[in-house]
Amino acid sequence: MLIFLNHLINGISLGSVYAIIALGYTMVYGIAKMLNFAHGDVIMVGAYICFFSVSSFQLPPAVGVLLAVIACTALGIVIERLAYKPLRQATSLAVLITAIGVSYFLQNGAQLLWTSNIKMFPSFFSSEPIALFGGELKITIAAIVTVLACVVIMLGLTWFTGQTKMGKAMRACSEDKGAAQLMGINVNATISMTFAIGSALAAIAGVLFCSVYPTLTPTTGSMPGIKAFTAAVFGGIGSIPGALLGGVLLGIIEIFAGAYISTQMSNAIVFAVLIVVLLVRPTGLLGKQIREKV
Amino acid sequence: MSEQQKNSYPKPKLVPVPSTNIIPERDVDKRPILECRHLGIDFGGLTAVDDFNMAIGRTEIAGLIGPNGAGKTTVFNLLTKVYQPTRGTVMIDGRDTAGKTTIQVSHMGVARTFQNIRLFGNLTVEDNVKVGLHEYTKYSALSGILRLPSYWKKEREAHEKALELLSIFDMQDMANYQAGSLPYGAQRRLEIVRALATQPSLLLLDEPAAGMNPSETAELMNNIRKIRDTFQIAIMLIEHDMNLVMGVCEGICVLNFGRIIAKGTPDDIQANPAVIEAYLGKQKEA
Amino acid sequence: MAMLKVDDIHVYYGSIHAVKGVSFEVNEGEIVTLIGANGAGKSTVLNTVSGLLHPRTGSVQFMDQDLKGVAPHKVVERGLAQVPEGRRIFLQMTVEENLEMGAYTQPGSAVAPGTADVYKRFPRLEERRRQVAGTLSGGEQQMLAMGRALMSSPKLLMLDEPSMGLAPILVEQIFDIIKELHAAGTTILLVEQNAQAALSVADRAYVLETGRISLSGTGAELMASDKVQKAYLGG
Amino acid sequence: GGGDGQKDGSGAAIKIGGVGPLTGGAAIYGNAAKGGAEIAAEEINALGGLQIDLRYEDDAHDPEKSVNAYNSLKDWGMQVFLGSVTSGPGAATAAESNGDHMFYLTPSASSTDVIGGVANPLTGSVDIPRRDNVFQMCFVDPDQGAYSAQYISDNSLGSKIAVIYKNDDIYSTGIYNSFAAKAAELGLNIVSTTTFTTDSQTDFSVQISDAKNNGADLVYLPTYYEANALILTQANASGYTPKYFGVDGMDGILSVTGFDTSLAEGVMLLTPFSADAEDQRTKSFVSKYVEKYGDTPNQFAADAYDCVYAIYEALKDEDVSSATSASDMCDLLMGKFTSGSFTFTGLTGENMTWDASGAVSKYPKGMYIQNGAYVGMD
Amino acid sequence: MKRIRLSKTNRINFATYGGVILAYAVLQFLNGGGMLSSTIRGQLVPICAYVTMALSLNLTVGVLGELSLGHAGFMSVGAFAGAVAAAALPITSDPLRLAASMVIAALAAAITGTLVGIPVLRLNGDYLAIVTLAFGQIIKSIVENLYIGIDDRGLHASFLENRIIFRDGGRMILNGAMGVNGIAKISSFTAGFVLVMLVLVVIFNLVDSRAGRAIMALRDNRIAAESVGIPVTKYKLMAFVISAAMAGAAGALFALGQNTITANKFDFNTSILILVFVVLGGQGNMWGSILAATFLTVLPETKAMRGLADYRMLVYAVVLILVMLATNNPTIQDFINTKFRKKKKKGGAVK
Ligand SMILES: Nc1ncnc2c1ncn2[C@@H]1O[C@H](COP(=O)(O)OP(=O)(O)OP(=O)(O)O)[C@@H](O)[C@H]1O
Ligand SMILES: Nc1ncnc2c1ncn2[C@@H]1O[C@H](COP(=O)(O)OP(=O)(O)OP(=O)(O)O)[C@@H](O)[C@H]1O
Ligand SMILES: [Mg+2]
Ligand SMILES: [Mg+2]
Repeated sequence: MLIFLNHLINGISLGSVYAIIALGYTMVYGIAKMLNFAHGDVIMVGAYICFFSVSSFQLPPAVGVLLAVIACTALGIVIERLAYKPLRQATSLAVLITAIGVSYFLQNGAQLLWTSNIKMFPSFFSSEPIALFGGELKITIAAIVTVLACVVIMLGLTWFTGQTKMGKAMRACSEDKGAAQLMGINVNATISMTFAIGSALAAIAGVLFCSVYPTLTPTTGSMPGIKAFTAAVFGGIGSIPGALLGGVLLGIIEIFAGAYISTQMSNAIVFAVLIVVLLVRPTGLLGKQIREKV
Repeated sequence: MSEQQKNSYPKPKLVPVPSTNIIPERDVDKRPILECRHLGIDFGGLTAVDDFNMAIGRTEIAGLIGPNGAGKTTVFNLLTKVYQPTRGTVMIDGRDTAGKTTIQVSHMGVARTFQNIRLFGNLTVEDNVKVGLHEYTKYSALSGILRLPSYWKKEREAHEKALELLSIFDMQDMANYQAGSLPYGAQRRLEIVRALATQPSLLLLDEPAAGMNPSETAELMNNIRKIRDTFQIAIMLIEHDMNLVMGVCEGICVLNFGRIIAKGTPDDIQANPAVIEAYLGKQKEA
Repeated sequence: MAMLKVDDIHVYYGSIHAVKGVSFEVNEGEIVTLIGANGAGKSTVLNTVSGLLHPRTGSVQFMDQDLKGVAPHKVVERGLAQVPEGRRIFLQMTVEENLEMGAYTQPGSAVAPGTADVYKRFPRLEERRRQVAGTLSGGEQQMLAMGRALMSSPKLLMLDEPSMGLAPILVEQIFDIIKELHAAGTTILLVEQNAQAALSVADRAYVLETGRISLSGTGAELMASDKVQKAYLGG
Repeated sequence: GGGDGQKDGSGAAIKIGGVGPLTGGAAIYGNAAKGGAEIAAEEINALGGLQIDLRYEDDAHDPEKSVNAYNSLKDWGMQVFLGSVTSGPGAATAAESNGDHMFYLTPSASSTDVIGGVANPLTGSVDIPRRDNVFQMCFVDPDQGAYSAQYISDNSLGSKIAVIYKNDDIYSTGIYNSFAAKAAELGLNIVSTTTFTTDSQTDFSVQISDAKNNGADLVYLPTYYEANALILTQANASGYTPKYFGVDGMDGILSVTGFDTSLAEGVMLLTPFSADAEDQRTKSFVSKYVEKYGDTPNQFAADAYDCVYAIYEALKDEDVSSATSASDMCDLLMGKFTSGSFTFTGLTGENMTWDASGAVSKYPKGMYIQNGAYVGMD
Repeated sequence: MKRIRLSKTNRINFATYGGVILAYAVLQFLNGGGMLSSTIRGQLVPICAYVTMALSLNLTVGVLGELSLGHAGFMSVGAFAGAVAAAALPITSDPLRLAASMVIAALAAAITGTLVGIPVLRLNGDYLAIVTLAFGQIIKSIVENLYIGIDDRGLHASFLENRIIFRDGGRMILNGAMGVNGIAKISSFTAGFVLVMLVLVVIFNLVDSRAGRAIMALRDNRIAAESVGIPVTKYKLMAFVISAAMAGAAGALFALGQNTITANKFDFNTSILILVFVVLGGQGNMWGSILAATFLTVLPETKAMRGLADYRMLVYAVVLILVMLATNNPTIQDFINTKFRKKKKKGGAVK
């Protein structure tokens, strides 16, 4: 039982890291209707900036996080302006490929700037892990912060897109840019805003991700990025609570598959479960089942 | 429209067959091509269609009208199994369609057009029709890849047949144009040709005259009659253009809030106070 | 005074020359209609006015200001609203949210009275206020598109085939609304296939043929013209 | 001596090429090897005499691209090949160079598939025939695995042993296989065997709990240090502090930026190289490397450094020039390396020799980490 | 209105065949004269394999209209099936053994394609894409844990753990994550050329036939296709399985031109790379795929790019982005349209 709980906690911890990345993914994916494969790499950049602020410049962690958020927001806007905006009229696949180009660019740029040597991300949470059951079960503060941050971000985004004028404008743009313009919505500004928010979230995700799993290299973001994208689809494309649910479930399944079946096949099992779920619910766990009006 | 066209069939007399359903007298001794009994569907809490009963004679041109949102398109979707009905039955040529798919219903002889045009936009006009001919130009994919003699033979047949069908609307010249780049009216006509290519016994047209100007509409009316006469099939159409509906339809069925509020000949319908109230308005006569 | 002045615009889609030198004016308080066959270039003209398309040459002036280089959302802020062809409502948003989007340029306090006003005109929309717009019937969607445009209380309202796909009773209603809006002082530019109805409400009208204006005059004049009778009224 | 030959050809240096992952997820190894080799070449060129023109090409840790890189080095005129840095690509370029009869001395591609001719420890079959032109500077994986098992058994290091290895990595799997075979033979008590892959090396909680829950007191890690750093950190956070035993891939863990070296206290490893060694040569190498690349060199750098020197030693008294064909060079070097009389002393071992098997005869030093530094175990 | 003359499609098809034949002839000639660098010579077979992959994926993405992010999975199945077959088949003639291995590889990939396709093709759009991605990952995991060896009694296989015991003379072929090593390189440029030509013939002939029209109709409008009675699953599956089989053959060609293959090679990144070829070359545009696959395979290996040393991959990324921006720029597209397709028909008269 204790062991099970332990795995469950590990699963939630891993899952909430996926979820936090997935939330950023979903934001951009749901609004700009593009698979921003560079999202994982923006996470990496955010983590590096925080790392250097704290390790090399001895800034307090909070300032490091803030700098990461600012830098990634700017990076997100710049990428959007230079690489994605010229492709507004192009097919979504063309944008996808450009995003892949951006991803290569960020990874290789990071390697040139910061070398490929790994950096151990500093631990921000100096206090001891919380011990339960007489120390048999330990929960790290970083994990708890991640889970909390995840829920807060999910609620924040849900409120933002559902209730605020800007959020609704984003949804309008995601459906029909031309019609949105006719409503007086500045489509370019709105999409830039989406990227700014998505990238800011990426910075936070990067910091939290590296707090829990502290090895940092130029490729740190890519695999979690793909997993998080999977999680976002698993939860239902464009659904913000879905991204959270998908991320957490993916983490739990991954840990359980490794723990109870086989570490060798855990990746395969995760993806097999994903397939089965999508076959039963073809629009993801919380995806809206919009029937096409004929 | 000219007198002659109007009288290509004697003014129809609708007779009840079976039960409360009415079809033109000339079709009574044949099994109705379509029969709906107590058909209905709910979307969540919304009852979009309820207790829909109707029969269509084998060579009838029937109209389905009603205010926006009355459930007309939904009826078409039920008939073609785009939606599975919540209740009731649909019989095509006496055969129950329960559990059938859109594809199977098509093979049973029902073809349709769509309110929002759904062409194969990247294919040529001719290829759009050839897709409709799919069931009638059978050869295996392998003989297509290997270019066996059956490929050449069937392709030639398909080509000839496609041009023949296009000629109904005088569209042979457009055969090699990309369907998506045709003018709106031509796209609507092409949808009809494509539907005809499946050799249906019942053709469902959802607002075929939408976006057409009066002269185009008049021509369409002629063509609808021509199609029925040449192919001897039944046609059911949804339309808001009263000139067209009253001009070509023999039997008309009026829906409101998913229920039938009136059935009868154009004259009956135009005089029906409930229909005027709900649909026609106190307008200058159509 | 001319509220909208379109001067010799040429519009291209890539290499396709869709509008070949169109000029017309809409004066304050008028209903002006553009009629013409499918593909004549009516929608292209409207989209050029609202800034979605850019003329290669020629100019568009709205309220005495040149719209050259003005982004569409800025044009809307200046008091122009368009009901686009094919409705283009936000299918995944609810009816109410669609209306809110219509009031995007307006202060938040304008939303509630605007919505109430639209619901008064189209009670059907109020019944469906929480329904996702994508599942509305064609006619309901058209009502929503009209309602959405009215939310910004525009100075000039451009309607692209508002009667398309509507039941006769609704067509009548739409034209009643057009007349009402006109009476209330809104200037209207109406594009229609339904020439009969359009000409009967219009102060002035233009006939567009393959990218050029072939006829113009008052509504009554055109209604009486032989050419129009033949080509557009099925007479 | 061939002193004349070199003087004639001054300026026309011997072209030595190397291939390794300079970009992508494995870039850390390739760049280290490249850096080590460059330092060796600079030192040698500064000596006057035989000059070396060194060139490294990127393979992104991909066998196909490794062959492309090898081919582009051939087009450049490469005469001696420093092989690939990593094992999978190393096997591909080894086969290719064998066909070309190009001398191949790899710093770090340690799989037996590279040199060929070695029996698979699990099946006993010789799957790849010996490639006679291919030599290794590192010791082969099975030797390390078997040696580890022997060492653990001899010194009774663990009563219950857990193994975590990288399932999609040839190096790690190769060592694991021979370790498992040897451990079974020696009767070691392995209580937990878990794996990870490139795709899942962000989280080790499952592997750690498995080891912990099975009561393992020694964790064997035939993996590279960047994964090990995370394993140690995560295990510590979950309150699990067993003994660790690593192989040469563990080397480098102490120099990871930001790594809490106290976590590595007591970690045992087999390594031929230690950046903390006190000898003059290592010190000079380390300081040059740190100065040039800003990082402490790991064993890849040291092995590559040794490779360049070994080739230099073998050639410096021979009559070779930039005009010597790669094939002649290969005959010459193969002759030298397998002569039995050629010994080489470098950063990673003393009096190393090679035989026709291609494997180097040097034995890993057992080390453990004390106060953030390596200390010899014996 | 855009007018597509039948003869125009045919012209493009024949130009494509001609271009491929010409490229082959020129390269063979240069190679015979020893005028090709080792780099180019070493890439001839991989280029053919990637071109085939691009064509195959273009059938799925461009013709069927479904996004697949796991196409390298089929290549993987073909590569390993082909490598095992080539090692096990008792055929002495290399070309025959290659052909037989490629057929076996194509079959294996087709079977996998069927197994994957039946459940997956019920999904749409991005959900389908993610499921293909998942299958790619699963195939990779399976191969990484699969052991196949051969001795005089025949093939032996085990999963997860290598439990194979050989009689004398046996050897491992597929050694789990270590992949297949020491493959006899029996692929040749000529074989690659033949494969590309075959694949082109199949795709062009398929597209211009009843089945191809049905597939494209599904792509353009599924509901309308159903309404005219096109069996959706059948044709989706047909396109998908043909595409998988082609990828399998490409995998075998590739594997048998390499000394070593590992499951890692056929990961998500390779799937994406192939997608890049397709999108860059234009969806549904076969000659575009051929050019894009060739260009992007050769580009990073060119002298100029290698000369950039550390900046090579960075520049590659920039080139990729710029090419995407340029090919999708409306002004440039217009320019190409007006310059090179002057005789385009203007919009037809409206009745
Ligand atoms: N998939 C669906 N989900 C929910 N409601 C639906 C769906 N499809 C249709 N409806 C509702 O069913 C009712 C009938 O719609 P339908 O499209 O059949 O109307 P219609 O009679 O064709 O109208 P129109 O003349 O405007 O096309 C409408 O109120 C519509 O909102
Ligand atoms: N996006 C486009 N790309 C290329 N050509 C276009 C495009 N949109 C319109 N056209 C062409 O421009 C011309 C004018 O089209 P427009 O839509 O303005 O006509 P319209 O008068 O509004 O017709 P309708 O009554 O069908 O709405 C037509 O020939 C049409 O084919
Ligand atoms: Mg309808
Ligand atoms: Mg229009």
